[in-house]
Amino acid sequence: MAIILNEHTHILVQGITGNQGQFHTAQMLAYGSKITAGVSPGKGGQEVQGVPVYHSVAEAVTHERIDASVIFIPARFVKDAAYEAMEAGIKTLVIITEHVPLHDAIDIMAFARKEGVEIVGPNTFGVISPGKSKIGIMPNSIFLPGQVGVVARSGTLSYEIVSHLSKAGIGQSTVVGLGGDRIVGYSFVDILKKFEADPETQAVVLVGEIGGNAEETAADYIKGMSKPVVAFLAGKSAPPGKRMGHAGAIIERGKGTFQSKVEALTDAGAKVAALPWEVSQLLSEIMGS
Amino acid sequence: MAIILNEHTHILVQGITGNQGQFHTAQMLAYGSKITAGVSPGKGGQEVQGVPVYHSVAEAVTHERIDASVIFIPARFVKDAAYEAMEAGIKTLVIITEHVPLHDAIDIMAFARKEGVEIVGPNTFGVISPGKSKIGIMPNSIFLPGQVGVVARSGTLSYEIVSHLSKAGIGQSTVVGLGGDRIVGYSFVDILKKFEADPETQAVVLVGEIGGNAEETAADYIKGMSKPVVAFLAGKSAPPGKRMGHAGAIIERGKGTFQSKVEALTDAGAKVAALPWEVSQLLSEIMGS
Amino acid sequence: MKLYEYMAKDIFRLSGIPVPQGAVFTQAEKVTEFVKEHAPVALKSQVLSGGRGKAGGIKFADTPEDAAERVRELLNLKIKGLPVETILIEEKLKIEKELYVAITVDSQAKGPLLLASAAGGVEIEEVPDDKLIKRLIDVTIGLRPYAAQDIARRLGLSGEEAYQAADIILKMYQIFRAYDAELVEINPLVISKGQVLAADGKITLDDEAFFRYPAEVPNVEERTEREVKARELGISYVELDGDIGVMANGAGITMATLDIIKHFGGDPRNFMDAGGGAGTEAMAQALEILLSANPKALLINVFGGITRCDDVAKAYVQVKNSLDIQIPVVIRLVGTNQAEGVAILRQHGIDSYEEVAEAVQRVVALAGEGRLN
Amino acid sequence: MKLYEYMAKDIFRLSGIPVPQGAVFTQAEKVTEFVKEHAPVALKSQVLSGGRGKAGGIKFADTPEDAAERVRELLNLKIKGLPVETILIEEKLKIEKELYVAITVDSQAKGPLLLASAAGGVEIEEVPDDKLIKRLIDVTIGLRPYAAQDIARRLGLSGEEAYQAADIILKMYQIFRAYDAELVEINPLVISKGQVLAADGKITLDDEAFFRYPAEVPNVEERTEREVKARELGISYVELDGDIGVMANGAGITMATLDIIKHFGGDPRNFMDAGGGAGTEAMAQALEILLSANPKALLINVFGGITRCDDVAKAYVQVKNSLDIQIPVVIRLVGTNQAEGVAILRQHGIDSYEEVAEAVQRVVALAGEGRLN
Repeated sequence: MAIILNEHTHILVQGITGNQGQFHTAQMLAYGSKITAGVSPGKGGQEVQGVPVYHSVAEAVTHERIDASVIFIPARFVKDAAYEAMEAGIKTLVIITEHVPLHDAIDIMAFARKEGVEIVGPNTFGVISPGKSKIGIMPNSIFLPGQVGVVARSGTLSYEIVSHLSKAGIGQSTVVGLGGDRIVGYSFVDILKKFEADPETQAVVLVGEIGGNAEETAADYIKGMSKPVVAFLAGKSAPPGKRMGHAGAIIERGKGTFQSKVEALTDAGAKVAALPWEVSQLLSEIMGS
Repeated sequence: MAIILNEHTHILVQGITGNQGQFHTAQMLAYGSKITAGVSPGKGGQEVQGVPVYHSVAEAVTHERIDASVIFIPARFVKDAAYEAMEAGIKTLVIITEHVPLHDAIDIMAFARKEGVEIVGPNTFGVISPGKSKIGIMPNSIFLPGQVGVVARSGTLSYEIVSHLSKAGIGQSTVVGLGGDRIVGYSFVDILKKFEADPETQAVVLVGEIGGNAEETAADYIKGMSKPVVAFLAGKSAPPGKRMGHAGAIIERGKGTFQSKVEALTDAGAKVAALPWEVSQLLSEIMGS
Repeated sequence: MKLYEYMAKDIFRLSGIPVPQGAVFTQAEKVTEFVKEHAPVALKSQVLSGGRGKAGGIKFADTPEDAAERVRELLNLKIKGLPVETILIEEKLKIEKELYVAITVDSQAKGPLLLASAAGGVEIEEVPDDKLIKRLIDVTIGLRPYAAQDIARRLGLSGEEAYQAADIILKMYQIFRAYDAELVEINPLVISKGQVLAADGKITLDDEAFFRYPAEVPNVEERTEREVKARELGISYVELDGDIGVMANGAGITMATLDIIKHFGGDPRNFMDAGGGAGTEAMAQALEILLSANPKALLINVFGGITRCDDVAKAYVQVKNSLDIQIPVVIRLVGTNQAEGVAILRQHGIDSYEEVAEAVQRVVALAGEGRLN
Repeated sequence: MKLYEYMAKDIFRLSGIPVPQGAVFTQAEKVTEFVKEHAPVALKSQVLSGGRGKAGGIKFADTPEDAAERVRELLNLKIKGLPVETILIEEKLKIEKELYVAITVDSQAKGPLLLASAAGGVEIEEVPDDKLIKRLIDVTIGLRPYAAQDIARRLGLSGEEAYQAADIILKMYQIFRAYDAELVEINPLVISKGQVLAADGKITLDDEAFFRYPAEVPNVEERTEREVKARELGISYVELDGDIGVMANGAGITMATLDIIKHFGGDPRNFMDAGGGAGTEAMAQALEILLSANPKALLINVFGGITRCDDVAKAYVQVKNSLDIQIPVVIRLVGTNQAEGVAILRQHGIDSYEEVAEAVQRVVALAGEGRLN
């Protein structure tokens, strides 16, 4: 088992003929992901890495089984691409693109709710179930199959933490990037629930950051979880009122501070690591390995 | 049992302080309908026929139990009233108002689908489960509790038919007016399904008319029904291209003709009465009474 | 409300949909300048009914003189009984391809439906189903660029033509929503010298949304005087060919009443759903409309629901005294306060029926007698 | 992008939201005519930071002379380090009631959130939760009249005042959507002589939607030169107070790098998420920005995912040769093609670290040495 994604997930790549689309299609195939189709309007009939390309998602779904779509499309066209996938009946979307306008993200999420679609991102590195499949742009080399679920707002920081885990022999069931934007599909709570229900997952690592109240809301849920949670939070030294790279990473009007998040998580029974490399140490202690 | 509406249904009246709203609130109460609240912006705190009036639906639902709302609101404000009821979480709406703009009806139905709301109308006389409750504008006197379900596109014609049934001693489980507009909530099939599943209903009367293909679609469903269906269709003598009162009653581009509907229903095993008063005769034959 | 072709094309032009160069004329004398500049030209009668081409309503001309002569002919034409009063003259296009695109409403899906076909230029009813592309539009997100592009591709277009066609389709949907349309149709959508444009155009607007029509919507009245008057009263009225005037309350029962009249060998003069209005003034005006159509007899069929029979009876008695009704009137009155209503009529020497069958048989007989006079 | 108050009010005016009579001035000499006509007046410094009132940025005047003097004072003021350059002069309102209304985005509900309070005029953070009205807006139907009326009623308004306030709230939502806003705030929304109007206004637009801003959106730059330059490069850059320049790839890891620097006793000069761009030109320009802020030492922390370590190493080597870097640079390089990257650096005599802890400790020590010089 794993969450969201496993070796049987049939994947569509929207924007497969672009630079990013081509490169990451190759990387995903190399990792073993089952990519059954790509879409690029006007380029139907071509192939990318042996994957058939269709003009539209509607066309792709009539020819291939597709369980999830990953979107590599310039920001201003992401809304249309997401609508297209959802109208065609695809129920899981991974939106890699960053700089998606806020109101477009709002519209995408509203339509997703109507259609019962689950969304990872935008501005995410994607999802990987190590040893099974990946949908996204994370490096292939740093993951190790195992029993720890990882959910993070940001990419490189979670690679940093995951590579420490893997080096320490602590494998991962699934690693999920929520995305760094203010409006994203899956929340920490959505993923924590999936990990709590996943028999393969024994413990969870939550990688958060300043801004918003996603970590505080996650803490509320963690209180009732049976599985241990270790957290790391970035942005302790960030000044208020400044956006730290991610659209969501800003302390506004006294909300979303580092302290508030650490307190909420600690109160909920999660262990909060002070430094990235302490995550694997805390996990080892908890899991008694 | 009955469908949609029974003696326990708690009803809200939107537009309760208007002429129509006041009159029909009195009529419904006289029939025994359980009206728990009314809404009229700016008139919160008043009473109509002993029913408390609230400023907004949101306010009404916090104070009273409400299962269904009936809308007596001028056509151009119906969309807003329907949205208000749906946003407040009410799951059954009966829209009496006629002349609702087509695109407003489209928008209402789209939001209803998203919110899982069932809609009767617009331009309907409503729903009555004789002896139990009514939500609408039908006369109180002509109905008789019993085992025949009636579903109609138009009001007075179904009164004509129902009064023949009642005089013949054939009572009704529930009588539903779909509404005469091109876009309405419940379709014949929706209601036929409910009657088919309702243990109290033994046979169904379908009162249709020219225009659209609702009767043809109903015929498809009737093929598989276990309960007998008797139909009457109005508009045999209507010329093509003319709207016969109802926005939906128009033969356009060769579609929606009387003949097409009679054939479809007959092929599906329904008995089609040539004249309104033959409906009760056909029913008596079928039901062996 | 149906709009004339030239009005539809004005809206297209405003919305950025390419249309042929054209101008509207009501007099043959004025065409010279336009035709000089744009010859050869097509001359198109502006009527609302279909089958204009078959009725000889479209002509062509190469010179101003020729065009003026053709316009004169057209202005003398009647199409389905209505005189041609306006001619749209357009540059004659070199047509490479004719397509069909329309946006209408699907009652079953409860939303807009896009219809398209590579077989344009013919009536859409004649297009076989397998050549018809259908796409339901979800109004929560509207018609999206990918959907329009998909339609264009399935119409067999590619490159610049596909791009232009998709753009036109998107704009048709914007018109459909912004103008409260029931139908926006382009037939044919043509390709001429690499450009995609609307060679014809039909727009039907929803009468119920008149209060929010954009300022530029024209007013089209192609109704008889009686239909206009009924419309002002808020009464549904449709003129038919027979001689029995009919007033009933409710669209369904009015249709059924016409059917029953036919069943018993009569022929209705009109459809009139007078609704719930039982006021004296409304009754008087509705009866005036009926009488002005010169029927041989009248049938009033009221099933009192909201409408109370005593109110109807009172109104009729009052109106009867003020109007000079020269033809027999048969009244059928049942429902709420039936006994009181029947009693009021009887006090004034007026009979009424309880069964619609009897009332109809009576009025059919009376109209027959009237025909013999 | 935050807009100045006067810009927000221009948008309000365009959208039909009443605002006080006002005009913008940058010179004290020009105020006479406006003040003559509208005295008494309020003089409001146009700055983007909050707490303008407490900083002395708002003054009042009764005469043109008085107003000119106050403007002179304001133009000499600095608020949170930034000089006041523009003054909005407005008629001084007789305020009967001060309300708060804002539309913002709720990340958890993934949609717009309307906030309102009868306790206007103070910072919204100071309003207790039980006095704050919250309403989530479903974008599929937008903010509807009944919802706006409900808010107005809950603000304690009735009659004409409630009607006006509801209308303003609906228009705020239209602005919110049409302008791609992150925040539309009126604080206070005042009632003055029976009229409801926006006495102050804040609008923040979404930088990512700049490509579709309506034509009337002004351009506001209240950034340092380096921040402007980084923005042009598409790099996230925030200036801080310390002396260790930082470049990393990824927002989270950059934040964490700053935290680790603090943890080990150092003080970062900046936040810079250089993203995946490992090209030589991008690297050179990013380094130039860092160096121009005069840090004592630099830390480059790259976790190669998409970014390949060998590309980063090549780019750095090239840039190092062209730029004249006078301060120590510590490089941490791990991930994709790590061995190749480290080898390239070593060929050019550059050390690199594998563990971020070691790299940070090293750069903190070097910066400390730099400070002693």
